[in-house]
Amino acid sequence: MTVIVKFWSYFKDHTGCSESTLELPESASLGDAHSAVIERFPALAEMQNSTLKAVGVDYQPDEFVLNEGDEISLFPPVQGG
Amino acid sequence: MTVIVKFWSYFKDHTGCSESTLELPESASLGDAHSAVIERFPALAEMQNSTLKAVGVDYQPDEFVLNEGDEISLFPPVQGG
Amino acid sequence: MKTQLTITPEPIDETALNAERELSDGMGAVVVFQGVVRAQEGTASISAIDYEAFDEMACHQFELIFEEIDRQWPVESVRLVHRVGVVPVNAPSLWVEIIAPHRAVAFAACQFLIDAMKQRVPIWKKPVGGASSTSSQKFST
Amino acid sequence: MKTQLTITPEPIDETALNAERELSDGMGAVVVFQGVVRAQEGTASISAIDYEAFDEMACHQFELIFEEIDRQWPVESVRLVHRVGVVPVNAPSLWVEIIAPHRAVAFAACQFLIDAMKQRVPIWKKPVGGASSTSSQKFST
Repeated sequence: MTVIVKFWSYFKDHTGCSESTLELPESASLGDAHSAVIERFPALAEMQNSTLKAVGVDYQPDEFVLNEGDEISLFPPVQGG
Repeated sequence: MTVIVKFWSYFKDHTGCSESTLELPESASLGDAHSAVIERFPALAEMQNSTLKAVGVDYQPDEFVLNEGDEISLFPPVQGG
Repeated sequence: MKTQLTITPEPIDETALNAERELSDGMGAVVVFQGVVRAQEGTASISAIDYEAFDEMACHQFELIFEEIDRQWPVESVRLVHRVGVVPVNAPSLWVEIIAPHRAVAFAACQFLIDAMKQRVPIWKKPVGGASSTSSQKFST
Repeated sequence: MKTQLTITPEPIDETALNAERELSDGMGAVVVFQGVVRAQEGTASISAIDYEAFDEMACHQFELIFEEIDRQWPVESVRLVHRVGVVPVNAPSLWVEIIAPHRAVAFAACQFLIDAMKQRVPIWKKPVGGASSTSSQKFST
């Protein structure tokens, strides 16, 4: 299945893009997607533990099972205010 | 010695005046003054324990020793805001 | 620490107060609190509150509180306006502004100031236009 | 509970926001917090902060926080404006207003909102015009 991955803040600088697509096996999890992203963009490995992950507009845990077409967002800790 | 006593808020309604003078023996305390006021205005007896006392613009304890001409203020709990 | 204290019978002019705000470039937090007269005071419906202040002592007590804030927190500015006389329902009787480098300091100092005021500053309230359940009973019999 | 949420590149218009304030006659407390851009960000001197938001998710996360406030406290109204894009030093990036019957509720809800925002709402900062001690060393050698 294909999912979309969006990068925010300085993650865009590390990947050189704001959006990418990922091919994943059926019933892959958000954690699987994160691993696949790090394989493609090794610069994100360093921030692996502090990376926040959302599907659509909601935060989700690594166990979250993805569906075809899901929009994943990966970003560093937020800093509003 | 003579001291001035000012009443504030509903204490004025209970005494019927906003200011009164008091004759006290030398080195009388603020507590002595309060007792003398209650003798003259018995309606204030009920509020004796919740009465706030100041000399000039500072709160003072009952032990505070008065001087000729001191301005005492007696009032109920404050309610600013 | 800059301080500005006003006890006044005039309505609180929020727009003018905001226009006069000054903050240096190290300041990150502005907290403004307004206390507003409510239509219920205890069990009574009221139309206003008549505030009485012992002005001289109130100013002195506010200054003491400001000094405590200055000792406890790195606050740049405190401004406070307390209205006296008749303040109608829905109008502010109190306006307080704290400017500080950080949010936590601004909130802590603002709450400390209001708490201390309510314990020490000689200002009193008298409800106006009240129809308490007790007094309306007087008219219903 | 009434809510109003604005994420905008426009400067925050405090006068207009104050003019639009509505409070019912049971409300006794208005707390307004403004977060202002400071000239120092860590060790760097900056001239502005460039805020980036994931708008759709930021709005959703703010709404979730508003719902939590509504469940926890009797707040009548929450209004929040977060500016995005380049916000110069000394200008507010955040304006929050809480209207509640009582002071304690207004302060608690306001602080909860800001704390929750800083944990969950996807907005990020990038310093602008920074001369950090590191980068200035580059030019001094």
